[in-house]
Amino acid sequence: MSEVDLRVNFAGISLKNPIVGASGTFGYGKLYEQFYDLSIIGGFVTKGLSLKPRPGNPIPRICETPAGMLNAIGLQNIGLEKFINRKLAGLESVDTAVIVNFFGETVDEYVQMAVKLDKLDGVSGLEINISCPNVTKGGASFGTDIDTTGEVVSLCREATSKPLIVKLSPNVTDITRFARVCQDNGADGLSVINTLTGTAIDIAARKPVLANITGGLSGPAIKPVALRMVYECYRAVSIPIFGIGGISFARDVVEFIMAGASAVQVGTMNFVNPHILPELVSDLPELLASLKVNSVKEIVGAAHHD
Amino acid sequence: MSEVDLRVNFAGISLKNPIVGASGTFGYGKLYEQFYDLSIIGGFVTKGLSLKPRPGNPIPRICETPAGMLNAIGLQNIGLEKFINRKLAGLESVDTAVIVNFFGETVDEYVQMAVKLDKLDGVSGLEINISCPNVTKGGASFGTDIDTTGEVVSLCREATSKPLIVKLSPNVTDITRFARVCQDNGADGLSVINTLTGTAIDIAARKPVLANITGGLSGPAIKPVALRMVYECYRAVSIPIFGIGGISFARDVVEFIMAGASAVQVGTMNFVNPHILPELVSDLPELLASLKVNSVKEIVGAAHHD
Amino acid sequence: MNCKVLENRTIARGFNHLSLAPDKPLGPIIPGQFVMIRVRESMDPLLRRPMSVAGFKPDGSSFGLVIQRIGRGTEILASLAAGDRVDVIGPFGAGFPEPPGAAGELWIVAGGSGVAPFVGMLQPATRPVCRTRVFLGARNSGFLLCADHLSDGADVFLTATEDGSAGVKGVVTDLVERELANGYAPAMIFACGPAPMMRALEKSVSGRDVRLCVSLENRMACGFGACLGCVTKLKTEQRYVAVCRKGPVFDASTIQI
Amino acid sequence: MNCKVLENRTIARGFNHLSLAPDKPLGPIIPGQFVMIRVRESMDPLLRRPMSVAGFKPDGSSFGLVIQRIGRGTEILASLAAGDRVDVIGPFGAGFPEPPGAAGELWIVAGGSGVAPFVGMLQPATRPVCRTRVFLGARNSGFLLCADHLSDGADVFLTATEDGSAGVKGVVTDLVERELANGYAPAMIFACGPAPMMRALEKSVSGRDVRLCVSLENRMACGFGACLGCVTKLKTEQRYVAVCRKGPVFDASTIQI
Ligand SMILES: Cc1cc2nc3c(=O)[nH]c(=O)nc-3n(C[C@H](O)[C@H](O)[C@H](O)COP(=O)(O)OP(=O)(O)OC[C@H]3O[C@@H](n4cnc5c(N)ncnc54)[C@H](O)[C@@H]3O)c2cc1C
Ligand SMILES: Cc1cc2nc3c(=O)[nH]c(=O)nc-3n(C[C@H](O)[C@H](O)[C@H](O)COP(=O)(O)OP(=O)(O)OC[C@H]3O[C@@H](n4cnc5c(N)ncnc54)[C@H](O)[C@@H]3O)c2cc1C
Ligand SMILES: Cc1cc2nc3c(=O)[nH]c(=O)nc-3n(C[C@H](O)[C@H](O)[C@H](O)COP(=O)(O)O)c2cc1C
Ligand SMILES: Cc1cc2nc3c(=O)[nH]c(=O)nc-3n(C[C@H](O)[C@H](O)[C@H](O)COP(=O)(O)O)c2cc1C
Ligand code: FES
Ligand code: FES
Repeated sequence: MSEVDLRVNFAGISLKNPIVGASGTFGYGKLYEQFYDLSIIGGFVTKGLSLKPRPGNPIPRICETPAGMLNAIGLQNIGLEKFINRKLAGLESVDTAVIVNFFGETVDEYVQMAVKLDKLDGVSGLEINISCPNVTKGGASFGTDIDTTGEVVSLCREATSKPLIVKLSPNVTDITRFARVCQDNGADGLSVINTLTGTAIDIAARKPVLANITGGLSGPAIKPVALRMVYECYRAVSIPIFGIGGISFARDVVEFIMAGASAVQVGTMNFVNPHILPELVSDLPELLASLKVNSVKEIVGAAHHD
Repeated sequence: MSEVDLRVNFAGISLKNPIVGASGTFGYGKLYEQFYDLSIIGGFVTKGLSLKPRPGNPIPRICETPAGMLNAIGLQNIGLEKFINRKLAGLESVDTAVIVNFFGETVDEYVQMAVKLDKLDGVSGLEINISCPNVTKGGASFGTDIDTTGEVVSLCREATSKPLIVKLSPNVTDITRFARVCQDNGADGLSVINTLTGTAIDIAARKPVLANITGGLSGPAIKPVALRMVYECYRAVSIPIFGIGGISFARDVVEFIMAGASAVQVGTMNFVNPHILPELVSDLPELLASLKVNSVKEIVGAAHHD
Repeated sequence: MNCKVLENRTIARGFNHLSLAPDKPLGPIIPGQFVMIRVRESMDPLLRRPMSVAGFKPDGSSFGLVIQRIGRGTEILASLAAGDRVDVIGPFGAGFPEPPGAAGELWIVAGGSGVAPFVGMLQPATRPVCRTRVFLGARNSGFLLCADHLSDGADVFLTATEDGSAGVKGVVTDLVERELANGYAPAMIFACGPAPMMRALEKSVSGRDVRLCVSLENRMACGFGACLGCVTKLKTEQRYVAVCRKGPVFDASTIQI
Repeated sequence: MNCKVLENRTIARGFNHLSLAPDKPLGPIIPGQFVMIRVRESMDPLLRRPMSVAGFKPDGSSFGLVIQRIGRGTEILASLAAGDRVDVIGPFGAGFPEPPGAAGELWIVAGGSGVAPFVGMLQPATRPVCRTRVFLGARNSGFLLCADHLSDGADVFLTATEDGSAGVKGVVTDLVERELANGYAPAMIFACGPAPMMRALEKSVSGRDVRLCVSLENRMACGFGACLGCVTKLKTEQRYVAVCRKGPVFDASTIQI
């Protein structure tokens, strides 16, 4: 069992195992040190960062749904500068991959972020979040417009030599078009998926529960949709994919890997069980051994070979 | 409490209450007579019918997921002729709205169906299912192509004077574009939503669980997405909307109505609790009374008024 | 249908016997019929689990289930305690056909939780009038489920275990082959168990004048014909039929096992 | 942290008191801290429920919860029986600040399940050194939760009920107003209860030299600072802070109640 090789080289980022904490559910990492040693896990992705700090949305911001939750945090974050000065330094001693998730309100802000992040030693890779409102295009999401997606990726690509991962929105008719555009414009990897847009109504107050009206649906409820999109993207591109959406058990990790993910990110279930990442890291070898699998690498996309 | 008015006129179809059985979960109606008198419910939508009988997909066709299920039945149905001869006659004595869900593999088949259905007395309305493969367009779904959607609706509109409802696919970037095209081409109402495309992997067999690879996700898991799409469509069009997706409790019914639905359809939960429709019909007046609501009509879209 | 758990016994490693008392007495049950049990009042797990009725009081006041713990739903069901309540619908399905008349002989072949339908069939009140020969197979003697019950109701009772710890060493279908080779000729065979067992039986009876009826365990969402998820393919036509309504018991000559 | 349910008592209609024994003793608890309880091992309900710690053994071997049944999660928690196990994490949050020194006076104002943090605070082992005046409010005498416990630990114990069935007739904040008008001057007020109660208190103390600390009950997904769902707005800056980490107790002058 100890022989199962969990290591993954994800677009140039060495992960000691494929279990990574997802953006927006893992703070800036340190938070989870009250529960376990961060060097156990493959890595984590920071809360989405912007140039300037952002206050985020008014409350209510969250709402439980069947096997899932809605969130409309509104990208609250401390801003790049405070992250560098207050958070990144504290992570130096931690032996785990730190991936920075970032976004801008304009294409130019994305590029400025990429330029600044490119210089940071403690950062293993960048994850572009395109599921956020584009102020210059009237607030529609970058991630649902194919041309802006291509533009953002290609300009960020020029701005950094670090591994560049693009996190795709599932709220599109054909996610493979976006996957291809990212690959064609120089992305090194994809994160599939961000949250599905949803809402809930407060029937006593006769208005949406969330102050923001809509929010992002995450958690086990979305797993089948996420798996389908990973499956589709795997057929469409050759760059590696982070599988994300509702992962709760080691068998979910294996489902995503067989569907085509090279590694996975776990989000919502960190809230339900803050020990979930180390638990997955320790359950995975046993499960893989029982399936006669010697390494994670050998089963990436296994569900496609017939 | 008995004073709460549950009646709804849905695009010309009189429903004694807003609780309707959803297509593909209600057979051709009769099946549920072992559980209750069909005249209790507002109506039901038949399993999707085609010109010729269809055998459907190989098994496995279903798979449980967190708070939901995947199905890939493959539109198995007895064909229009057998439906008319064997099923419709038996429904004559039943005092409930019978809505026929139908589809074709080509635009022409849709129109032929509409022509034939137009003549049937026992049919209160037609529901066009556009979430099915378009053989002439290489198997891509009708429901994700805006031009074909418009064409199908406008030709069916010419073919029938019965209330014409279009059931929309949620697997699109912007469902309001489809809602508008349906309204512009003469649809009398919308059904929002059909299933979300998803998959699951059998990790022991290293292949998708479903013989069809992907399937439609339904059940409580999708409720937040369905509610959001009803909310969006209500702002985009003025024709009435059937809210569909994960409805399990009377409070879910009210959520959908406040989001903009004039009536609702219940699918998957019929499998879990075959008595659910009459239970919703009897729970609804009490819940509405507790919210100081006198009629269903008065709260349609209530979550939009601020 | 709300039921109270009367008793929950572990009958072998991984197998439990549950006795349930419905609030309103059940109507008549045909052996081979099944119920759909709600695991608990939650959206996860969402779907009911199908379980064959394993014996029942003739007045419908209680019935049994033999539950093999294979996943989350069956684990939860197997952890119910006396006094707990479960939500059950059914019985559904057509069940086994009429056994042969007094002149014929019925063979019953069961493996694993496949004993369930025969517990009811061999009860004093419902026992067939014909001679019955029961073949029960298991890994070892500890897994010969409900053996006392079945042997009480059978005229001939034969067992096979893979390790030889009880009865003949080998699989139960070898035993069936042997009895056929010995010249015994049943009018009908009723079988319930793993798919390989059923397929072996189909081969054994091919060319013989015996009607083989098998009980299928397809995945089910509803159990009453509404979802079309549980279908099986007919041998004769290019057509699927719902296992929950037309079965779960089928004449082996009509379907693809 | 796996806990065993030691006892579950109904303490008023819709309110239960649960005693839990963690497998490993809890570390020191500050009154006002809370735990996050997993309703059950299922994806529905998915999220843990936040509950204030309502009293605890100083050695950490057991602690209490006062649970008001308002929805599905609390209904399930309130149906736990002695011997059942629940999954708990925490304690989280900063809890109430140090009470005044011996010279000052502390007022405690509680309504509904808001008594919970004060059960621990007024235990013999943790009781503040200062004089404490406890104000407890409820609909009627049947809902004065944990009254014995609180009155044992308080120097002055005052109650208000809406129907006058116990103590003064009216709401608890009227009683606070009266005592202030009578010239009593607390150094600090600790409050936990419904939002209208807190807002009334804020008004009562405005302009007076008293520090009001309120415990907030915002919706929480994680309870430990990871989701940013539970935030509250600062009065001073245009900024949100996480209630689970910076609170749940706040100086009323710093946040928008
Ligand atoms: C008509 C019929 C009668 C049955 N009678 C019995 C019986 O008497 N005793 C008994 O132990 N089992 C019986 N089964 C099988 C039993 O239904 C499954 O073992 C059970 O549903 C597994 O649920 P789970 O949650 O433990 O497993 P999981 O694998 O977690 O279940 C996931 C999903 O797959 C379905 N599923 C998984 N395995 C099977 C299976 N073998 N057959 C059908 N569906 C499956 C489940 O119902 C559920 O929807 C019967 C099945 C059918 C169709
Ligand atoms: C720090 C803190 C301490 C608390 N201490 C106690 C206590 O000691 N005793 C007690 O009875 N209650 C306490 N509450 C409130 C308690 O958490 C909620 O009543 C409970 O979560 C409701 O769950 P439900 O499933 O029954 O209700 P539902 O309405 O079904 O819950 C749906 C969702 O909304 C959230 N929610 C609903 N109502 C509240 C609420 N009032 N506050 C926070 N979240 C809510 C739930 O956690 C859940 O995520 C506390 C809350 C917080 C934040
Ligand atoms: C509270 C919350 C905040 C999130 N914030 C971000 C974010 O800042 N940037 C981002 O790219 N994704 C964000 N996500 C999305 C997650 O990283 C993940 O893609 C999604 O939740 C699906 O995974 P899950 O089902 O495991 O949670 C957030 C998710 C949640 C629940
Ligand atoms: C087994 C199954 C079969 C279905 N078949 C059809 C169909 O033939 N035509 C159709 O328009 N929708 C079909 N649907 C979709 C449902 O009508 C409904 O839109 C969807 O399931 C969402 O509602 P729910 O969450 O209440 O199930 C089917 C759904 C299920 C679960
Ligand atoms: S289980 Fe639904 S049709 Fe058979
Ligand atoms: S509850 Fe998650 S940050 Fe406070």
